[in-house]
Amino acid sequence: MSKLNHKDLGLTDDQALDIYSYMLLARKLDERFWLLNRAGKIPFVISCQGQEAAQVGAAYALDKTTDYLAPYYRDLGCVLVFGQTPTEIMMSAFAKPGDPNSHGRQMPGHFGGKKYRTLTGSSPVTTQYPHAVGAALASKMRGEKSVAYTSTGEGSSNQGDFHEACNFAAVHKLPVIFYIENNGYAISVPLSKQLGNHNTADRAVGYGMPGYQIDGNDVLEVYKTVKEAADRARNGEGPTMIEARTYRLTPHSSDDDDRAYRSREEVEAAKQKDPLITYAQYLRDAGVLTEDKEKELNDRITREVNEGTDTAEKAEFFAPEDALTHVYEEK
Amino acid sequence: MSKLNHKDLGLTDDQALDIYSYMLLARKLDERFWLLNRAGKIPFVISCQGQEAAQVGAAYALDKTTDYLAPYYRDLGCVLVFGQTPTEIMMSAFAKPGDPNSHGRQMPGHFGGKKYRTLTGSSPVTTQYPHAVGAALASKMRGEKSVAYTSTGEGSSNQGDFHEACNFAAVHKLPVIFYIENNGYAISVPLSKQLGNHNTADRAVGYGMPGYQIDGNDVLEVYKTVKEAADRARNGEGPTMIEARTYRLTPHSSDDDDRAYRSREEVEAAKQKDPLITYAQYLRDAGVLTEDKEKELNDRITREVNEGTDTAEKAEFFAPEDALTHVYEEK
Amino acid sequence: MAIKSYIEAVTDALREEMERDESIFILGEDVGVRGGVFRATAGLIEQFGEDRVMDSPLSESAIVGVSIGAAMVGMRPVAEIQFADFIFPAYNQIVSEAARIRYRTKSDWTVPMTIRAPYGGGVHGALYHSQSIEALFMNVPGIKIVMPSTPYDVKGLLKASIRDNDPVLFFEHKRCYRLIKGEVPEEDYTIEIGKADIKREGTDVTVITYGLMVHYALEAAESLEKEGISTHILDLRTIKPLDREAILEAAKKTGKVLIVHEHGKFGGVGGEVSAIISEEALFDLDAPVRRLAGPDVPAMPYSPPQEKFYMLNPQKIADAIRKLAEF
Amino acid sequence: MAIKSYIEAVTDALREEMERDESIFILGEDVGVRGGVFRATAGLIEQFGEDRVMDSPLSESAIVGVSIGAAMVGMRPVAEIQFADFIFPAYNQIVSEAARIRYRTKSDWTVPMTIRAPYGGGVHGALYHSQSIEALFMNVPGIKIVMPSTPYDVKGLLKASIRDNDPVLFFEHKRCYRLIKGEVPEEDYTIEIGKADIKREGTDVTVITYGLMVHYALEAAESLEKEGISTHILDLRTIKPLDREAILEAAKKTGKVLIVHEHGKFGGVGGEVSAIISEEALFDLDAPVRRLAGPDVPAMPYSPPQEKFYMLNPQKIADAIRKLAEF
Ligand SMILES: Cc1ncc(C[n+]2csc(CCOP(=O)(O)OP(=O)(O)O)c2C)c(N)n1
Ligand SMILES: Cc1ncc(C[n+]2csc(CCOP(=O)(O)OP(=O)(O)O)c2C)c(N)n1
Ligand SMILES: [Mg+2]
Ligand SMILES: [Mg+2]
Repeated sequence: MSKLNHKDLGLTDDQALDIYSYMLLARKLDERFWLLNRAGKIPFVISCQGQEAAQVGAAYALDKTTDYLAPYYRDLGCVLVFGQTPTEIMMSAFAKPGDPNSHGRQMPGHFGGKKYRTLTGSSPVTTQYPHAVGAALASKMRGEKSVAYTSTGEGSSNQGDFHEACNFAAVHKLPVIFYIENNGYAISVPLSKQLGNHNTADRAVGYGMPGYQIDGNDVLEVYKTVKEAADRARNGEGPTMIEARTYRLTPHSSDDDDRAYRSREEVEAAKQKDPLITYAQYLRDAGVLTEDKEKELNDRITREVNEGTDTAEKAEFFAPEDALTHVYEEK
Repeated sequence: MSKLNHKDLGLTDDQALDIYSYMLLARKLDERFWLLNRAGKIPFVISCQGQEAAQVGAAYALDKTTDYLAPYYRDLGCVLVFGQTPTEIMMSAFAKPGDPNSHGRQMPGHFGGKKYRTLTGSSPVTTQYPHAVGAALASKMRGEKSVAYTSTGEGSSNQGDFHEACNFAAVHKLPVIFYIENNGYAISVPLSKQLGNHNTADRAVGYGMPGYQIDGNDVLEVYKTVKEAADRARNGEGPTMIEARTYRLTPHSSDDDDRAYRSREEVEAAKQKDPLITYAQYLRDAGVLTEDKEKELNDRITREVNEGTDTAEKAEFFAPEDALTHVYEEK
Repeated sequence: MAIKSYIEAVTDALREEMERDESIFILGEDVGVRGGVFRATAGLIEQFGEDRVMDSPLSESAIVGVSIGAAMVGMRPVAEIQFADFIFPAYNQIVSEAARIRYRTKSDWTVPMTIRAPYGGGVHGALYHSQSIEALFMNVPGIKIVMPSTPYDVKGLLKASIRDNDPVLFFEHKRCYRLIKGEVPEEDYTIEIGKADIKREGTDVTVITYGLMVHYALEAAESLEKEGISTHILDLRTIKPLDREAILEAAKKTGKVLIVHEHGKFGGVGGEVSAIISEEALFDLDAPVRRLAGPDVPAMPYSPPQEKFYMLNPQKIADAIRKLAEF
Repeated sequence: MAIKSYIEAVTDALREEMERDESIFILGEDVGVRGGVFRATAGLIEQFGEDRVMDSPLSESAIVGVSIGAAMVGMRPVAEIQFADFIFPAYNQIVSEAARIRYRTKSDWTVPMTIRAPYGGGVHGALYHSQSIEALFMNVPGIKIVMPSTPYDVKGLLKASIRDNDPVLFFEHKRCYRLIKGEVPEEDYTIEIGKADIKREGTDVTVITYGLMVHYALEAAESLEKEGISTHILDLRTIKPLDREAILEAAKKTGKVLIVHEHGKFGGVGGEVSAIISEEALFDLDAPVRRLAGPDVPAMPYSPPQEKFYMLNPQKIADAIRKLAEF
């Protein structure tokens, strides 16, 4: 896949494998969501499948002890890297206590959690962009070294908040990474009806920040580009805009039927570039992913996904009246 | 001033003079506003002074029988070219019947009027950008040849509506001209605190449309650039973004005191580049603005401004209860 | 007459109006080949082409702002906001622009635009796919707000909205889309905007409501009838302008009024209805005007038991009616 | 105690709070060297520097959205919206984000942010520099709305708002800025958000109002006293949460209630106040609850006679009180 080598990027073999394990965990959790949804056990799924490299590679390039995430609803890969556990993710899918994102109040994919330095996200798209800028402004004011990472889809990049956030961050040279996961569709709407210029990274120059369009299936290129952006941000050089080219392998959500707007051939062709397959092959060729390691990894992840699912399925819901709490500070 | 010659642009001497007369009319009306305001006769003034070339040159490049204007509050020069009379303008300053813009309901500078193909504008900035796109969409749908021209300030270009309108127009290759009068300040806020990239025309590439930064004091360069954009639009080549570099010679409005945020030296320096002075000199050198013509022109305009002022001052207000009308269609 | 679902009535109204008037076009997210995420525009792009059934970029402010511009110059756009919850990025265009363009020009420019949006809960939509947002537009002169409860009303009111020469917010309860079916005439008809409708005659207690709650109130009335309580049900159908006469008449009829709406009580539609009654029918009242509404929390949670707890239902409505009857 | 103007009280509160707490900063248009277009932040950039008194780009959604982000990670932003009329581009950030972040995370994330905005008419501001917008946020759980009428209340309530751990909309009546003066203690004090205040004791008619209208009502009461009509005046001070107990007590005191507000009547704040009274004090009423409000038109016109016609004044209020007294 990549022309890059993980060692040249300063990644040890263990780290290269670690990245793969997060990608695989995200994929396995996501596949389980669909089974649970089809079995009528969870009402809704929104998927990361196909975008794991674009997510895990980016989050892995950040410092989860100092940086902030303001992700969007597909970024399961990002929040796993920042610490969310399979059980917590399943608690969120089942809307049960132990969901660190919203304690069962929001749909799955609406990520957040202070202990994971993840700002809370909502459904109206791209509102997280200005929030990330605000977190970056605070870190600059306090002389901290934290970087704020925020992502959205290419369709969502057409919201006014995208523009207002990017310009504000550029004016004050704030440590922000504006990330766009361009998977070619906004639900059913293709790039031709969504963007006047299909490369959203070309917007960067208008704001006076560097912009990069990268292959979102190449986890090493993603890691490298985001790492460099984070370094620039920490050095006071301001924000960066990055568009990762990727593809959504599933329908938009469990409520969608993508046959209405894209051909099966197109989806099949995309599956040939599935980053999980290509990166696994890279690691095998590099002698990092041995047969034993692969089996061990698959077993561990399957076990974690099973445990998470069982725990969440068995867990009690919050009491109904609990819905009345936390509207305002409770003194 | 200009390296350009009006004849090369296809402008006759009369047209070149006509352009000057609109610029002069705008200036004289504006100067009168301030006198009336200081005399306590009108509560509010918002000025075009210093931006007449950027406005008149642009509007003159359009076809007032087919095109649409969606201007902003400084664009007195534009609406004069599209047909508003000194008396109508004064009616608006005095908030009296005969004001075609709002019939005395809005502050002066909130332009509009169907007979002048000028979409109605409000105070919240840049809301007119999507409106112009809508007018252009309608003209494309109906196979008409009209172009929609919309303008705003560089500060206002940071509103979300700017972004949403530009992308929408680019996706559908609509006949729109997105114009930005960059006068260096948003009230007191200078470019350094307003824009990450001080050239807003650099945003064009991000949308996939051509962008030009031009000298807003050079009325011929303005005319040429807007004319070419209008031609492209009519040929189905889509929108263009143009930033005109200009300067506001007065305070932001009659409520502002600009000494708080810019030096007198800076203002004086800008006055040396006053487009009225430089373009008049150009016309004199070209033998177009003879002494007689100049006197005749000044007399005519002074007379029109005086008549407009007297008529408006003498006119009755609308009845108070008239404020209750036209909330919904009255059947 | 054919039996149609609530959403079929939407599609029929759109199709018939677009066949009637070339200046009508649809603009929204996924309204094209996808036929809308709820399928309200299914089949329309095939019939009218992509110029009249336009997939917009993901920009609500542009959807509304562009529609306003097109409407000013003579088109009749029908904008779709995918979920009512996502109308807020366009709030400035609706409140500052669409609602005021007629007023600020003395009708020189006007905005004959309809904005359709699915609203309401009970669909596992959580905080941002369940809201009722009409209360946030009540105090905005210049717009109209239509919220039908039956397929018949949907078709007649959507046609009237599209033909109206002022901006109309047309809110469709997404839970009703497939749940509610009813008779809809094949032929063309409109229902006047601003007219409420008595959905059930009664003598003991008056329920004033709209949308999905009309159906829950009807169920409640059924069960209460067995207890000997007779319920009068007024369906507002239009929230703005409100049908004052119908409200006062219905209030006077029983002297006991229960106002029901799905969204939170504080600052909700019920406040205005109640105030109208106590301003003009105070001495016809035999009991305080009651409001039964959602809890005052941001919106309904995803957690199923909590969503159930948030939503009103026939049982809760019946209990409130009974209390008033016994007052 | 020193006599201060309404706007001086704003500036004092800001300065004292910023001296007390390093995490407070101001973000808005022209708040820096210009000191705000009304001069509310005059002198602050000189004292605190441009990192804590930041001129923002002309982007209301960013002003609020960036403030939310900073507030989530521990800062206490005080955002200024230059005119209340221009808050709508930020409506989505306020309603969908600020108001819900605590709820959707069960207080894991919170938004201790204050948004200041000058509102109100009578200043030749025309349609877009005269509006009262509180009614458009009434039905939004999660935010608070504070609208003081006197310099004393301004200082105490602004300090309380800045120290509050939830988002507060702090609306300042721009006509009051220099018109209204009063005693303000030098020392630090706060006024609890959510508590109304009796501005005048009376026995015949109760007026419930807030903002500039409090002063007009007081003038009206003065003149009516000569006619032997005694007026009780309750200043709500906080619109959300409303002080139910104070409202009911004031209503019961005279049995005749006049609710007064500057913005349009339909769907306005008065509806909720009236509904609360008729729900809980119906049988204490000797007359219908009346609402005196602006006309239901988009906003007040620029034309001076029409602006005068739109605005309430002591005369109009006195007439309404007299009518109720005679009821
Ligand atoms: C403001 C707003 N409008 C509409 C929606 C409904 N919606 C949810 S996701 C989506 C498409 C997003 O596409 P894109 O930004 O490309 O992200 P992707 O789903 O492709 O990853 C839409 C229209 C929303 N959530 N918010
Ligand atoms: C949405 C909105 N926010 C704030 C204002 C107040 N305001 C009026 S003009 C102005 C500055 C505009 O600057 P710029 O866009 O550069 O235009 P200029 O006045 O310099 O021509 C501001 C902040 C407004 N009218 N609308
Ligand atoms: Mg996409
Ligand atoms: Mg400017």
